[in-house]
Amino acid sequence: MNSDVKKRLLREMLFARRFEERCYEAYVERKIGGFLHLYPGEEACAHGVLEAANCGHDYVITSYRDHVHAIKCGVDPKAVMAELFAKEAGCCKGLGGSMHIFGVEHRFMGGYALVGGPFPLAAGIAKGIQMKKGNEICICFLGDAANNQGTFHESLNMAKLWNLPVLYVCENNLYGIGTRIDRSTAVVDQYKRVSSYNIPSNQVNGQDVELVYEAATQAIEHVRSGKGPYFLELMTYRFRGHSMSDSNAYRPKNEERVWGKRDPVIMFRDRLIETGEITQEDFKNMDNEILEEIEQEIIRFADESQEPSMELLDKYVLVENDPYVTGGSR
Amino acid sequence: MNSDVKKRLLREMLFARRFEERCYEAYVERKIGGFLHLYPGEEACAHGVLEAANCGHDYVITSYRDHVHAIKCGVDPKAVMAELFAKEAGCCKGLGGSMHIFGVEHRFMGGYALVGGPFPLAAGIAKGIQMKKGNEICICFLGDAANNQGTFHESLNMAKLWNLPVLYVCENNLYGIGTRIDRSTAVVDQYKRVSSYNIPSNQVNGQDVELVYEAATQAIEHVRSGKGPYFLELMTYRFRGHSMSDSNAYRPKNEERVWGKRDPVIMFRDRLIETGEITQEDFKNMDNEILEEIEQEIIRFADESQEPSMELLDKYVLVENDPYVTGGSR
Amino acid sequence: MSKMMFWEAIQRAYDEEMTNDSLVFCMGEDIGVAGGTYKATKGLYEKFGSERVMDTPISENGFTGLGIGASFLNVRPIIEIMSVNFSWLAMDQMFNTAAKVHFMSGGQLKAPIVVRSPGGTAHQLGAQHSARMEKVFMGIAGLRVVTPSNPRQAYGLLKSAVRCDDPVFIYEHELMYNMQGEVPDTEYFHPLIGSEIARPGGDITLFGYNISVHWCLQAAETLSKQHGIEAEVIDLYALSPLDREGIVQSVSKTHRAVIVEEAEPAVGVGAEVMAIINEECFYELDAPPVRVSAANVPIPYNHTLEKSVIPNAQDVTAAVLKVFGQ
Amino acid sequence: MSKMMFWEAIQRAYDEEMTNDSLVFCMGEDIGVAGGTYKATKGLYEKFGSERVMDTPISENGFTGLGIGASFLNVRPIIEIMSVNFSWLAMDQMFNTAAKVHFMSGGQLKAPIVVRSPGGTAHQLGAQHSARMEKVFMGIAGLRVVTPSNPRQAYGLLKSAVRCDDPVFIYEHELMYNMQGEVPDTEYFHPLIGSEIARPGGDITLFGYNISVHWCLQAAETLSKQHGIEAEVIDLYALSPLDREGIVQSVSKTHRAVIVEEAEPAVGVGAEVMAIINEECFYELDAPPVRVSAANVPIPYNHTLEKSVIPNAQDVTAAVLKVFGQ
Ligand SMILES: Cc1ncc(C[n+]2csc(CCOP(=O)(O)OP(=O)(O)O)c2C)c(N)n1
Ligand SMILES: Cc1ncc(C[n+]2csc(CCOP(=O)(O)OP(=O)(O)O)c2C)c(N)n1
Ligand SMILES: [Mg+2]
Ligand SMILES: [Mg+2]
Repeated sequence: MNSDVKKRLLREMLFARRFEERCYEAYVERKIGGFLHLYPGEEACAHGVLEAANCGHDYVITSYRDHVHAIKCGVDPKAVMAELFAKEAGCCKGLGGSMHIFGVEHRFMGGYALVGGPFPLAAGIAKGIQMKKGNEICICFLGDAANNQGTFHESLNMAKLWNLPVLYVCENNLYGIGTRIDRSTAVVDQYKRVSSYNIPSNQVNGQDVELVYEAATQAIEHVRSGKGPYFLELMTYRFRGHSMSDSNAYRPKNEERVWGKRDPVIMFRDRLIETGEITQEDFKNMDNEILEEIEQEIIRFADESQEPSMELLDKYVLVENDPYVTGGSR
Repeated sequence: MNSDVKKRLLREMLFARRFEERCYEAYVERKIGGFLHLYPGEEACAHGVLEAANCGHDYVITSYRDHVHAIKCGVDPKAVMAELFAKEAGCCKGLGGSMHIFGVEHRFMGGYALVGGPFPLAAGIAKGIQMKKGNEICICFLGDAANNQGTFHESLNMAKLWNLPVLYVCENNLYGIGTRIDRSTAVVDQYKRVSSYNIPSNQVNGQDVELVYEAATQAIEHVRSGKGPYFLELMTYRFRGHSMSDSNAYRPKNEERVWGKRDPVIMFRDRLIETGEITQEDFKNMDNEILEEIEQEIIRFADESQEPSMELLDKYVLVENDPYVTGGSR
Repeated sequence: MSKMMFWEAIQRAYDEEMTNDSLVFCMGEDIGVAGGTYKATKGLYEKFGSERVMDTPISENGFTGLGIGASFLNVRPIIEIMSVNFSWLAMDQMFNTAAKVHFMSGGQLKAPIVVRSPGGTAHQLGAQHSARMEKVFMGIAGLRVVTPSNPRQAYGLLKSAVRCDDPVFIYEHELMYNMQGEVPDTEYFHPLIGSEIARPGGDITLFGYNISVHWCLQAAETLSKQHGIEAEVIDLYALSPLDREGIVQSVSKTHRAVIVEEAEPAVGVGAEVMAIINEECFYELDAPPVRVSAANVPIPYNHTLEKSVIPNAQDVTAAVLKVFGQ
Repeated sequence: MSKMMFWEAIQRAYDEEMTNDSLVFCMGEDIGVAGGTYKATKGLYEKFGSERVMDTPISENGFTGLGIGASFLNVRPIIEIMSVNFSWLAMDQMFNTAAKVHFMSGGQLKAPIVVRSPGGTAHQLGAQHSARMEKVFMGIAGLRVVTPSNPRQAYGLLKSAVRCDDPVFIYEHELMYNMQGEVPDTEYFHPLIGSEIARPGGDITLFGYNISVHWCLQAAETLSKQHGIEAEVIDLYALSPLDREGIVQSVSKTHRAVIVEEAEPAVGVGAEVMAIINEECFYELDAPPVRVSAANVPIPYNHTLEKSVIPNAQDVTAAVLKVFGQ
């Protein structure tokens, strides 16, 4: 990774942090409703993996914790924020909300709220790629607790069986809402579980964006070269509650402290300062720029956008004017 | 295993073979309806495992291929045949049928027609045992193809997590209906798959009742001693089609020939003849006795039993006269 | 009688039933250490321990099936499915096993499970977290379905459900957990069949259940005060089986009916109540029965749009006025 | 026109659609090498190969979800769920994803899948293999549901379903795969909405779908010959959305209605058609509409009992005579 890339990545990760923190505030201000799941603490996962992917070309799918993945894939942060504000300029016109960010033109195939739902969808996207003989891959991000859903088992078996170009990325933040992984899962090392499907796997420190990038590069190379699925486990931690309604009371303070020191943004910043690639001042400026952009451009855009019109309601339940509905030909 | 036990086991297996063959004929005669899944070829599995268990005390649950398991658990073969004949004297009063043989007083908890359904039910029975602080175990027999159902994954994880006294027995006959195992399953050695749950496992020749008995004895000892679940894979083969409507056309003739030589009844017979424990003549007599019993007692009983009365229909949809339905006290 | 919140009433029922019978246990995602998303299981983990208050993996079909298996031994699981949207995953075990095992075993086995699940449209939870699925549970033989509209029912229905030998599904509403209401101080078992007259009246019957009872009651007030119409409100807390007799009795008195449901109209409670009226007391009708339902769309995230697709008291009032030609 | 069997008509639709568009593929348990339980996919594996005719593991939710994911790329899966009883396992992906993704993505994604599944009560298949689940699929916004009553519809509905951009569920009947019928020799796309007059008549309308159309037609013959009653039989091949207009048109002419369904009555097709009649043409009615449904029980294995709980043509005739006070 050259220095420019590193600096850009640092900026992107810091942007993601600030974006999510601003969402938190907007939720408190009641500009955002519903369930809101934030990403602070896990930035190196999405950024490391997607930096190694070909965003806009490769397909990406994930859970409800989806803002940052969408943005990294190329979805305009303004459209994401407008979606959270439930506005017509939102990427889903205000119909989706935080758990359902979509950016199909960037091949960000959406955030889904059913835990485990994206496993088979990702395998299916990979099947679609295979049928179209494309050289894209599909990357599916999901949490550790999702791996206990039957769809995990079913999808990984099929992915291997049919040699599908799919990379499963497990963001292992040690918890599924308030339940610690060892209280829900017999084998806590998730990368070991996929031996049941003979799928190659790796486990890396998900707080270090460079390590994630390296591991993802290998994983993606494997998948893209036609060798079938791969499973990458990233050890990470969320700095906030599961969602806005979560107090985090179930986590030992000591654990939070230890992981708090493994802040992926700070760690990366410090490394770049140490190597002289940036200065403390550069970082400060970067941060100010970001805060300014979020406030002046993104929030303002979301704030000023219109409410969606009532007509939208009927438009997308079923596809409009499909000729085959009446047996006609196109 | 002493000689008497061996001879009894041989008789039981031969009985199972003849019972199933007679079912085949009765189906052709249209005395039995619905789906009928027969067990010839796999007798050593149920007999080896259940001989090692404490039948009538331990709980047993399985799939639609359930006649032989029920009988070995202690369900009267007459009641099984009457059930297949859809008679009121059937073990389920003619309401269940071949796929749903139940013998709850013998702790045979039933045959179920949804592939993968019994996995969680078995874990639940084990949970019930645990809560009642019993020293029973639950034994769940299921096929190889069932292991691709999400319930397999979910149940084995929970069984390990909660240290439940359940033994999963995989009767691996290499096929799920017409689909060979390697066409549906990424890892064909099923005993390897459970490493995902850190469950101990073993794979043995399912055609040799003594080997099965030994492996099951160890497995059951493990489970009963409180060490949690165990997974036992038995390599076997069904000699007939999946069900009566199946032509078996998808299986290579050579494969059938090879496995045909591994007939569990014949192998065991020959061994006992070799060791001098029985003679060819003994076996012949045993067989004749069995054929006579099936015809004169079992088939006759089933034939002569009455049709169930229409009143049964309303009796078991919901429980009759439950006082809490009206908010009353018992 | 003392006032308590809906979630407290449920928690009390758990507590009493688990104290009464050591074979009652409960399971679900985050119900233990975390105390439950809506607090319905608060404090139980500390009191009864991890063997009887089980935090489950995210394996809805698996843990529902596990509960059913345990119930075969007459152990009594109260299974929480965190949101009814997730219950689609557990339908196989609920319908293929729990609803059929008593019948297909010729009466040998029972599956006395209780499944509780919050559903309905809450505050902008979006398309995948706003399902209203009562109708899905009502259509298949072998399962009882009840749905409380107040803390008293929430308490008494859960208690009866735990003790009843049938599988019982309890549908709760996400918006109602903090609702206050009177609950008897002494132990109380609510019937799992029947219906209640939530408000007597002679001019028209409004049928509601769960949250829509409240819309009906509100509408009835308006109708009485502003239009001189006295509506009878019937609370169909038992959705399966539905109370045919109660339905007929009220309609035979009022000769008019409006059924209010939170779900899309097709094959729902509204249709079923209308069918019962047609079958039982068609000639008593002075006007066609009417259903007030949600729009036939997935639930949008936007608040204004969300509200617009779900019925409310005004919609009920309007429907009634229309019946009276106003 | 040439005669073919129901399964042959389906097979022809597969063959034509897969020939026409190399992005159409099919998947399901034993549909490939084994040719399909009811032969509907016979010969396809040999012709199109294993990439496009996929034998799946027994993973209903998984492979349905996989099909949906593929459909996001406008690849067109035809998913067979071997028996509708197993579809409970796949409801999560069908309803939480396929039925909602177009809406919740603000129109960005479509899920043009086809799911075919045989259901109904056949020959003594027992409680867990005799589900009649059409109503479960009809109640939730976002999914089209159709059900063919003859080979022509089976052919034309599948062809339209494959090309339509919506998710479509096709409910077939296990007893009908060998039924013969005329199918146009030239390519034919059947509409996914509407209804058909299977037999015109002026005295009463019999509503059926799938197998119950045949019970209605049989009853209509008897009624005509023996009782001088001319029944109109309406074939509701489109279950969601239902053809309100067609229903109203016929009832406005005949003033009487009987709806015949194979399932338990609660919240079913019968109730919904009655609701529509009540809403649209109540004052046209000369008698209350009636539904003929199955008994509210799981299906027993015993043949006599099984037959007794499922309606037949005699039940329809009797219901009609009762409407006419005979
Ligand atoms: C099918 C289903 N079951 C339960 C839930 C409720 N739920 C939402 S997030 C969550 C925890 C998921 O944890 P994990 O997969 O580790 O992801 P994380 O939130 O930690 O990123 C649960 C139980 C759900 N949304 N869907
Ligand atoms: C949920 C479900 N899916 C599919 C089927 C149809 N089916 C019945 S048996 C079977 C094959 C099962 O194979 P296996 O588990 O290996 O058991 P075996 O019959 O070989 O003993 C299938 C696909 C079913 N009954 N239930
Ligand atoms: Mg997690
Ligand atoms: Mg098998």
